[in-house]
Amino acid sequence: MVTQRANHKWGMVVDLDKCTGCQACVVACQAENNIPINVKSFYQQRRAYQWIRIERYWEGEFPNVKARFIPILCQHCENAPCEPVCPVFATYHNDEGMNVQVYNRCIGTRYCSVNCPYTVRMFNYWEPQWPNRLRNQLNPDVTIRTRGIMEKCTFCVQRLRRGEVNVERRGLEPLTGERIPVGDRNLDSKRMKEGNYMPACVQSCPTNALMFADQHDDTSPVKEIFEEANEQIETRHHGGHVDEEHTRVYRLFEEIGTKPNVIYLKKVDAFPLEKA
Amino acid sequence: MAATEPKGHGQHAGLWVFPDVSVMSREVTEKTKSSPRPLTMALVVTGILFVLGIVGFIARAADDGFNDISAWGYYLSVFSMVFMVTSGAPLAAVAFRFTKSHWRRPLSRVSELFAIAGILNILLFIPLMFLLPSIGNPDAVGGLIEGELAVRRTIWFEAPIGSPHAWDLVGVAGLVVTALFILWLSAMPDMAESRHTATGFRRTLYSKLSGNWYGTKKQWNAQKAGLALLGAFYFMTLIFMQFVISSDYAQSLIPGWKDSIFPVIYTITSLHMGLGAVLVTLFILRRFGGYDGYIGKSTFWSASKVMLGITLLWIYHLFAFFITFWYGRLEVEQNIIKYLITDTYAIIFLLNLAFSFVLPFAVLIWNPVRRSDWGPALAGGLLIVGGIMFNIRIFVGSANAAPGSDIYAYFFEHVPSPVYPDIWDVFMVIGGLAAAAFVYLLATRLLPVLSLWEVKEGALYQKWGKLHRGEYLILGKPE
Amino acid sequence: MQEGTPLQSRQINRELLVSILNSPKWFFGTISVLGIGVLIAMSTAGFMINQGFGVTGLNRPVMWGFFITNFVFWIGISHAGVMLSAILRLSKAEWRRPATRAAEILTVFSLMTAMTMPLIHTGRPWRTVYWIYTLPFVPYDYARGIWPNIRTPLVWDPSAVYTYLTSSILFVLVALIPDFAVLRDRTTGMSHRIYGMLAMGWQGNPRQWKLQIIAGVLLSALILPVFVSVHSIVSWDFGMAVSVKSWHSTIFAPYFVVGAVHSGVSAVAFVLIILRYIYSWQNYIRHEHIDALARLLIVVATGWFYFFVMEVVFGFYGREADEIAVRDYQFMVSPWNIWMMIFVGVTYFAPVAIWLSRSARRNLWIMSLACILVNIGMWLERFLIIVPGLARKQLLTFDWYTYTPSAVEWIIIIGTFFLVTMLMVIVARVVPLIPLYDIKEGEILRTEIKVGRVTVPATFRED
Amino acid sequence: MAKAPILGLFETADNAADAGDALKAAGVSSADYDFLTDAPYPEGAFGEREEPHRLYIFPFVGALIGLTCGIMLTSMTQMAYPLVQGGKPILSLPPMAVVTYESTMLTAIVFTIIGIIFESRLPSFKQGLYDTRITEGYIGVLVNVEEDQLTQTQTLLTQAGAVDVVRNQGA
Repeated sequence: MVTQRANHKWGMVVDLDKCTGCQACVVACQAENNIPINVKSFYQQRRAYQWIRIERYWEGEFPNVKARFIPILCQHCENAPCEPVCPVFATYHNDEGMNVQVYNRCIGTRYCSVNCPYTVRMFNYWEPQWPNRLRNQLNPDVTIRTRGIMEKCTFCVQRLRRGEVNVERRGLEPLTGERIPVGDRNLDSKRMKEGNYMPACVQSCPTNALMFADQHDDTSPVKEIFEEANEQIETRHHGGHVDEEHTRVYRLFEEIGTKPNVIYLKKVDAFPLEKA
Repeated sequence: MAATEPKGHGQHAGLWVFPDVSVMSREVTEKTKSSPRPLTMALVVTGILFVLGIVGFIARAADDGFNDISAWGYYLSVFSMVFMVTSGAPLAAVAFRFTKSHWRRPLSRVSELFAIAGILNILLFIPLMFLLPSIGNPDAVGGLIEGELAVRRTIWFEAPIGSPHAWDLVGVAGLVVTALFILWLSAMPDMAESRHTATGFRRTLYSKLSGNWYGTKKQWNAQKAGLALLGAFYFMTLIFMQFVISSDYAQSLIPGWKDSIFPVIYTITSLHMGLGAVLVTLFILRRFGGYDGYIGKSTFWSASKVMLGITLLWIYHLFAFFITFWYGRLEVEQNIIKYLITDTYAIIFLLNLAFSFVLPFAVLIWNPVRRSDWGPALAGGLLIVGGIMFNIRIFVGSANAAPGSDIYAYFFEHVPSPVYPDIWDVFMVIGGLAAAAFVYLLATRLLPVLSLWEVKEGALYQKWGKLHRGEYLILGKPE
Repeated sequence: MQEGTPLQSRQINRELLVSILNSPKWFFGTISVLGIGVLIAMSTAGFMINQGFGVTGLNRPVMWGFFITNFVFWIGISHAGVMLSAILRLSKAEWRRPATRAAEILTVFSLMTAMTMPLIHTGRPWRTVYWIYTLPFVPYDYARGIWPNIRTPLVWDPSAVYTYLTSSILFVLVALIPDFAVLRDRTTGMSHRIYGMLAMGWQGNPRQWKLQIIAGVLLSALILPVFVSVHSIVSWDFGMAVSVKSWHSTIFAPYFVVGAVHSGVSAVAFVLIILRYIYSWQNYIRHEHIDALARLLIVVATGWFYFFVMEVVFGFYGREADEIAVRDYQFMVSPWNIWMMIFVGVTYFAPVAIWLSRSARRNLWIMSLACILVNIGMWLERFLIIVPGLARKQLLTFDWYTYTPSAVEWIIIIGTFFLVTMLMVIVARVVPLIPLYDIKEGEILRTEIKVGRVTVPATFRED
Repeated sequence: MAKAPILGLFETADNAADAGDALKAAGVSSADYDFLTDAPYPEGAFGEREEPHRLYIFPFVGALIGLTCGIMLTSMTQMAYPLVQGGKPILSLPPMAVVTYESTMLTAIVFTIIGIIFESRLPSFKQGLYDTRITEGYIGVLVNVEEDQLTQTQTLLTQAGAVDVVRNQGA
């Protein structure tokens, strides 16, 4: 007997104030999603596979400079520019607010990557290879992508699916394993944390700069952040004015109208650079 | 009266007229001098409407002053209507003279005479100089706003002295003057021909303007070269001025509207209105003016093909604009589509679409209709209405998109509701159009509406000839 | 506009069928050289497909490069044919007669060549069947119930290009029927039978001729909208991309179409000059034809320049930092600024300066130089639109990069030029590249008008 | 009494036209003789009969068929595979317009081609009486007459200036 899934809308919040640019998320993603080893030449040819990457920007002039870090991953846009341009329906928007990629359909026109403002879509220029000693670390839940197709961040959909099966369908508490009454078999953020049903990057972030949860889940920390962001859009639509000083919430390239499901929180700079 | 044509083979009978040049000059000058009753009636009516328009203008000025452009949307649009017609119409003469088409000969003077009505453009434009908000953001002066918001988005990037207002006026004036020069140069032989027979003010006018034209070979060559050069120059100036007007008074008033195809659409609409006006005038002359001996249906037929072409061009460019804005999900683009097409001005847009594309296309696609004289004229009338709708939609929309200082906002973030005309606006729109008609009617009394020398020249190169058993038209192509 | 001497139809047959009835010595040599070039390109493509796209110069921001550029270029060349034959037929220009056939055939072959580009540029070409068979009426992968995603320009493309290809092939074949009849009467044996089949028992009675003439005009009128739509849709491949600032411009459709006509007509002029040279068709491809083409080209080029200026002006108009970044990269950063200068120079200023002088228009060497310049420029135009736009896609400067094509790409690109040339040379052996009956009609209809002492060339017109 | 074809070849168009007049005078109905040329002479150059045709129907029919097919294909495929893409409606009209337009034009053109071939009575592989000299500039006058009148038709054609007269073997 399979119970009906709750309808989810996943979202991520990146707190730039906490991000130290330690690249733990990048490594975790690499390990979780069977991403090929990025050898030196890949970086030289600008073909490195990084479903999530830390972009580093310098602020100010030497000697007084500051490094700024921003982790960039697939923004899982509501109005994703990459989706409608695929001739073979290889990428589309599923009902959980995720932008999914169907590897078997992809024929590699690379139009989606061209049309992605965040350049987070990777193309497999070569057949992926692992040294033999790493064969056994491949994640059995994730397909290995062949050459010639696009791939990108999936919000670790395989982990979410496991969570759905365990909690919502089989109804087991992630930690204790006792049965949950049919009434509240929902994948709230507590259970997600307990069962690690969250993207590898979020799980591995040492400063909790990354938060991932269901936007419909009242207990989730991201809920009010998303609500705040949506309110801002509403006010601007009705000719109102948003005070940029008193809000940290923003989305990448908001004016493109992609409505990402990833929200960034501005850095609060305690010691700003004195303007030279 | 004109000689009747021999019966050709097939369905082409009745297409060509071969004017009897011996009596043409006398007849046409007679017609120019005479003032039949319907004409005087039309003059009176248009004159009254003209006055109404002036009244409307004064009232509007008294009500709102010249500070806020959002009250003047309809005035903006009526200026653009007159500008489109009077600047687009002479292009018909210029372009088809350029392609050496014989059928254009009866048409050219009719279209050139619009240059006189074009003088209105300058008068109508002067108030607009005061209406257009400045490029530099007045709030930015106090250093309150820096960077992108310090200036409006315009084509005058760094805002040189007096731009855009003064330069626009210079451009409009230059365009009008060029058109008048073309008219003068092309009318010179005709004026010279009748400068001695004419009487009254016409005599003095003709003899003044025709100078010492005696039709020597040298003079003819000079005239042809001059017409070609002026024509090319006029064409360039026209394209440029329409680009300037359309982006200064429409595009740059809607914050964040970045639409590189809009000037092209504007120019095409202007061609619609110009060619439409020319064909309607030709039809009236042929049917009621007694010029049927000189204006053959072939003129309508050939013009109708061009018209069909520009009708398709219009919808093509409109779709190119629409699909590009629709496909992207940019907020500002979605809002502009909502504002100008789907929500606010939806009805006007539908009318515009119907009159600029659907109906004319449905009329012109039938070969027999194109061969008639009423068909193309009807399509021309429809295109004029479509152009009027276009101007109302675009200019009223632009003037009211961001009233006050929002005009310096960076994005067009919320969609305002439509603005309906009040009585003064109606007065101004009708009055403006009537003014153009009024001036044009006066102009037809001033100069012959038929370019005599061109028709005579054409008579040399077109005749009927036999090939074996059939009889066909022979067209000569002089180098 | 008719110079030259009147021609007998015997003479016309003899001179225009020279390329078919007696085989020139250079033929097989040329074919083999070209064929080897094509083979090299094909094997290179095979190598690329076998190895993966790593062998190209593409990278993450710049996912489209030479192949797409070349695709757009050949589509552009293909616009010559219908542009010339349709517009000139409709406007009943006398000087169209020798130009139409060659132009239409060039259309067909450049279209075919263009379509190979998107095929080999996909990551998994062996699966492109799922994409290409999205013609109207041919839904693909029916079994799994997956249907074409008609929302993407990449599906508008095939539908438009195949419509264009089908209709121009049919157009050429229908116009060829009378000439096939001529060949049927001149040949023997196998070729006689084949030409007989193709001529479909053409007799040349008034009814057939009347319909042939109507067909020319009607089909032109029908194909003209298709030809406009094709390049518009190709341009929308770029115009629909919101994320690349310099691409998302409303003017792209007309801008690309005019540019295509510009390069295409120049290409046709060049082909005509070559034909005149190798088959010594001085009586048919006369100086006034090239002259007329050049004068047409002045107008086209100026129109193109207008759209180009519009595109650039409104690029800066937005004052958006990301757009400015692209424009700055295009116009300021070396080597792109040098390419940009070369492109504008050889696409507009140099050729138009040449075409403005009558003597240069009538000098075939200078004309062919100008035409080649235009096509180099138009190739550069597409390149300078596509690559800088991608290299400076958005303001994530961390991801900005550039693009340098690899040898593989160069070889395949050059191979396409070999391919088109080879196809043209082969087809010149089997069908007349100048429509015989069109020339003969011109001879029948030509006459003169006497005005005073001078006689003006004139033509009989049915309407 | 069957009709038999006879073909007279003329050097000049005027002679051919004379032959046409002569045949008309001799009471041969205009449906029974035809002028075979190697180039399109303007309509009526030989005073021949009008040729009615219904070619203009074909493109319209084709366009209608293509329009319906295009609309059905585009709309039904979108409905049949309802995946949300880029926040666009499942049934998005502007893309439909593009593909529908192409299919309309394609069918219109294909139908026109069919119409041309059909209306000009091609292919007709069992070609009647014909002479290869026609494509050399000679003008053929092809007459269908009762077999007993063949000889006088031949003389008539020769008087009109035929350089040669061809008849079926065995007639």
